[in-house]
Amino acid sequence: MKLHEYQAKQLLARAGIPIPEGRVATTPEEAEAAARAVGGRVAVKAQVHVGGRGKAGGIKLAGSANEAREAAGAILHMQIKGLRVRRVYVERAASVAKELYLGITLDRDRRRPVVMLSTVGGMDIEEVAASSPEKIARGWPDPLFGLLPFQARALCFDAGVPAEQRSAVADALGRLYGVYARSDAMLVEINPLFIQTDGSILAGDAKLDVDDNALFRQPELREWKEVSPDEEVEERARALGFSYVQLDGDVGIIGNGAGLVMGTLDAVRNAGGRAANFLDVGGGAKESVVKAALEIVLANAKVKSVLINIFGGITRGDEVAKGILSVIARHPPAVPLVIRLSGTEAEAGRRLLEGAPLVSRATMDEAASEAVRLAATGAEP
Amino acid sequence: MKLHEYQAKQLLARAGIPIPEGRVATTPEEAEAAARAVGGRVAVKAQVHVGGRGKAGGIKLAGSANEAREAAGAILHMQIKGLRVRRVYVERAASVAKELYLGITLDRDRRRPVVMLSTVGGMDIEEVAASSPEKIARGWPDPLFGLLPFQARALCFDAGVPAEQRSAVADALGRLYGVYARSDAMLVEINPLFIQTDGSILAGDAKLDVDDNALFRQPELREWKEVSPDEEVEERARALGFSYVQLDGDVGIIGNGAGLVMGTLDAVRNAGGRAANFLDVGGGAKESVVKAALEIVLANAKVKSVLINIFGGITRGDEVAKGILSVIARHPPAVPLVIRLSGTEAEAGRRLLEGAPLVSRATMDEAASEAVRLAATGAEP
Amino acid sequence: MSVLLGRDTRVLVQGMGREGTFHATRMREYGTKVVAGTKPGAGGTAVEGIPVFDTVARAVDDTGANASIIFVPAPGAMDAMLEAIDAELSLVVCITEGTPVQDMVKVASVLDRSATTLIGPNCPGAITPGECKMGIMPAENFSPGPVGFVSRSGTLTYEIADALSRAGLGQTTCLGIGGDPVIGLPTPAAVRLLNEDPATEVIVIVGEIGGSAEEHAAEYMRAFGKKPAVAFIAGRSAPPGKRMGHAGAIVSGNQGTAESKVRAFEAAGIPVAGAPSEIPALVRAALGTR
Amino acid sequence: MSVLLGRDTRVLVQGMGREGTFHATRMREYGTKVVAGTKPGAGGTAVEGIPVFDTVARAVDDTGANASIIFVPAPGAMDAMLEAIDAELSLVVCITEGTPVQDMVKVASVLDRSATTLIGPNCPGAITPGECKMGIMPAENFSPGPVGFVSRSGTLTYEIADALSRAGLGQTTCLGIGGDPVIGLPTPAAVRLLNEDPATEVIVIVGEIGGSAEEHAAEYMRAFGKKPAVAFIAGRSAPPGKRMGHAGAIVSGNQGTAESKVRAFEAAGIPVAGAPSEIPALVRAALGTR
Repeated sequence: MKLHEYQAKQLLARAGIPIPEGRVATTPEEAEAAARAVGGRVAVKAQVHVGGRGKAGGIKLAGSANEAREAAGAILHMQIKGLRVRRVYVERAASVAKELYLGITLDRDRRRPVVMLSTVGGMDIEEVAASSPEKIARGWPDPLFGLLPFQARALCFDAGVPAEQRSAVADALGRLYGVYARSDAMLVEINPLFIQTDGSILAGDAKLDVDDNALFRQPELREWKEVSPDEEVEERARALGFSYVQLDGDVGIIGNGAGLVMGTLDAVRNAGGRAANFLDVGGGAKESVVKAALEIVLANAKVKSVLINIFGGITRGDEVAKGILSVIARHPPAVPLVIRLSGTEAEAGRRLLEGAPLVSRATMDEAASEAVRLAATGAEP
Repeated sequence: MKLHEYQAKQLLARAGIPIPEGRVATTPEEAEAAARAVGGRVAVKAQVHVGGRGKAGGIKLAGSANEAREAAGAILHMQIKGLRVRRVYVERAASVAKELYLGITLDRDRRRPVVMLSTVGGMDIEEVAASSPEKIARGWPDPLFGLLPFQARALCFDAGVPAEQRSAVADALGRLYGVYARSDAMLVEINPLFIQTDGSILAGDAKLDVDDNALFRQPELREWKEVSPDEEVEERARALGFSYVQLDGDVGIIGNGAGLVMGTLDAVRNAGGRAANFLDVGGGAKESVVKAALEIVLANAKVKSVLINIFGGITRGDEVAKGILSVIARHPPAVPLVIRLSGTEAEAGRRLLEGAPLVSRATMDEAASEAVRLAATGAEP
Repeated sequence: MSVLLGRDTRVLVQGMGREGTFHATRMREYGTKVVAGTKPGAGGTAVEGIPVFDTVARAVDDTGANASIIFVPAPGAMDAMLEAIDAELSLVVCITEGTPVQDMVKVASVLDRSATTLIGPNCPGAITPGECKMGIMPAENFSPGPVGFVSRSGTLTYEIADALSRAGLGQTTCLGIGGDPVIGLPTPAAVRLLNEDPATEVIVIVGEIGGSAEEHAAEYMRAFGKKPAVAFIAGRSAPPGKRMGHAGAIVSGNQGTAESKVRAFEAAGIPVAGAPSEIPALVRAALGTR
Repeated sequence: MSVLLGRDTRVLVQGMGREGTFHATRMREYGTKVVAGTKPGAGGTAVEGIPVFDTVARAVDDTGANASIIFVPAPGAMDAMLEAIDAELSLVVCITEGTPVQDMVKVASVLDRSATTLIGPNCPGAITPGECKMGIMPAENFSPGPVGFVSRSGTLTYEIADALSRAGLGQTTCLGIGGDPVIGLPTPAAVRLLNEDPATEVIVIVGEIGGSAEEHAAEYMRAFGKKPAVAFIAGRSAPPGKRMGHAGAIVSGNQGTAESKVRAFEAAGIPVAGAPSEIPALVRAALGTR
């Protein structure tokens, strides 16, 4: 779960990391008032859950409250990578002398957090990482200890932080690690961290992704959860206990287990088709869940055929069959269904489905071929 | 550094451990008002930094606010083990069904905290520990993790906590560990933890000793530091950077290093004498410190002779000699001084002391014998 | 022969709730020695004839359990894993889905200095066909034989095991290690176990996009491989993962894609199947070249 | 021969402040190979000819230091010890006084799973007379010879070493392990090192009241002692329960008293001196009985 910049900055400020004074606004008038309250030159920044808002025109500098209103007027309700801007953050502009990069995320190979620091901050940090990895200092704290002072110091020396800012940056790293750990972050970034002309440091931007699996113990962050319109279906699916990702093709896919669904996507591609979605009903799906999953897939107008691929472990074939029959009974689907049932109670499931208006196939490859063929020809089942 | 019960309970309450409602009072009238505010039957409890206040009459139950005033009148300003009671804690009386013992301290052998839980709570826990150690369940959490839920649960099962209170007690153990860790405690105890007749739990008493070495990072607890009159000299000595303990004998002792001072105490005893104090000037003592130390020892009227035993490492013999000469020059001491200088710059020190009114001896044993002899005979040096 | 689990494995089921009890009986039916269960507060009782204890320590003391399988819900999963490691069990399988990553890095830190092998979390478990099943997989898809099988993918494991078994290619041990970002037994370590197992004649490695475990496993096999291997990467047609800010990209660089993994396996001389159905033929070919 | 430190020890001084620099030069004068110092921000400079680095890792990389001695003030002592352990130094001596106990239990937890030996904190350090001094002790009181010497007491160590040296009883290695409640190398572990050292012919154990380290050392020597030992317990006349400057001298339970320790040593056949001055004669007697 992503936080907005202004939310992430709240967490930073609470941890004692300096941030510019700023206010959230949802209308140009609020932005004007915010700019007046903050005073001086301000930055008006789109609050959206995607990167690259600067390049998309989502950040404007304003020399006066009037200009801030105008900037907010231009930014509010614009679309950035398909997401509408509903809020701007109006923030006092910094007097920047230098920009650093601070980031903490998981290093999967080491199974530890990795703390990164670079004096080459700003938007091009990924290029730096690719072309001059030595410009990014890295440290791997023991998660039981957190980032120790000596590790933070070593990062500052390795990254070449100027002597005047060294202790402030080391301190900020320690505090940032605290934010990372306390908020169950998958990622926390300050990019850039400004070194101002007076030598002080200030978090210019902030990014924080929370581990969805940890939301059960992050009540405050959970409150900040926002579902954008294009994520609504995915959210509804998640609430029902399965994961759903919308794709571009025309073969709707339902399977149990992420690996099997991915394998099914591959099988569809191998058969020359394109998947319309990724839908994993998870383990042990009951009749009602299968029914809801089928409804979600069928609600997508692009879908020309549906491939249901179940290899039962905890999931029982008979439950799956009942879910399918229940949907068919109420609203006979307009597109053909292809099903492949295997594993636990698959036999019983297949027996239940006998006579129903659908195609059954013994293997994943055969089922995928059939679903692709039906989608392409638009044939009735 | 010891906390009072009411202070320790504040920390427990902040950590979410239930405590009875209570107020501090310094006069009988305040105690009456406190009892009225708290309501119902109350306990009036002396707040002093020694154990055994219950047996000494420092805890009284009161059925009304009037009785609370009377109880406070009896307890305030009484002496418990030489300490005057300046405050009482007026607390709502619990309806006790059962008493447990919870304690966390350092296990030196394992170099880990040890968490102890017993269903045989109350004042006699030390006897229980000695006679039936199996009645005290123990667990040794990894300090990097703290007390894990499974360890807290296991302690409850091992101690035989009743099923109804199991999760509440396991929860309290976890919170108590948090208090222990956050407050840099050497010891934290809830003894007794009441199980009330309604099944709820409540901390009946609380004890917390803070690690003096950690006070630099415990600003709030440092504020609670209290120096009783009989500790004033020891506190003054600590402020000067050395440790001083008043004892009962007549040979004043100054040395550098706790081990050497203890060895000097032993040498005095071996020579048939008794030490008047323990004074360790520590390592690297300068002239001014030696001077202050000598003044503190000489201020004790019981002292009949002073033995200065310095084995120089960081401490330099010449600095020690200068300190002694400086005191002698201003106030020629009324009792004989015996000095033994060895180690770093001892030669230079001995040269400086030549001709001064004091006795010099080459070894600790000889110096101790001489100091004991002089104390006994009251002879002039 | 097998790795990690077999006839001498004495299994404790941590979390004898509905799901734990269901799978405890399924495992026992398969022939697994299910010797104990835990359910705090239910100590002293028995469920389906399996003695239940309050704590792992007591269960181990009383029954000599040397392995455990965890069905505890996610909020308690770290605690359950640490309890099992603390009791010095040699094998722990954690089925639980949804364990926070920061819990798992802590578990991994403890695990690294213990003698316990942890499989999972969020995995189907492990099975040594014909001897011992510690997991939730449909047992009928597995059969004894010479194929060592490690898979990050849950249900796809069943699919592939089934395909192998139908082709007459039984398995020494199948390790369903789970697909979470931090797991107890990552692919390279699992591959090493199978590489060192004398009974395993060929290794099937099923990976997924994300992370660089497959790349490392491929490097390991290139350097130390004692036997042929066959690989499959699930998700080759999956859309590129939702990005995790700059930091994720900095850490993983251009590793983690299906292409990177396929390239790594091919560089190690390990053929990569285009679909699960191709695996049996590749395995047979690999056995033939031995 | 010696334990822990000798001619091959290459010493890094952590904390090249006033005190660190003073002792760095004193140690070098003694013949210790003082190869580096650390002082964050002063990297690249040199103090008294000793190259100074920003971090321990850099100092080790550049100079091959394999041991360090810490003069960092108490609030930073844990960090300094962890930095040294992280750099995999084989010996770390922490002179710093006043380290919080809860810092030390954490250090001990890390230490237990490292290959580093930590002496201290709050100790005079260690010396192998004639070869290497890592500490703040007045070196002239020490001389080479067959006596292995471990002491919890700071200044009393000098007193006793001086008495031994004057009596012609030189030392293999003297370990001033410190008197804090939690230390890196407790008495039993130190005694074991000296017991296993071929050059050490007799062991002198100087304890203090508080804790049960002496009792455990006595038990160890009773079971595994290869050579005679002589003990002394400081604080026999100290009043019970009063703090004696060393937090370590708090008397607890019925262990930790001088009586308990003396009894334990006597039960192990180890004579206990009544005063430091008696130690040389007991050592000579012990050597005679060999």
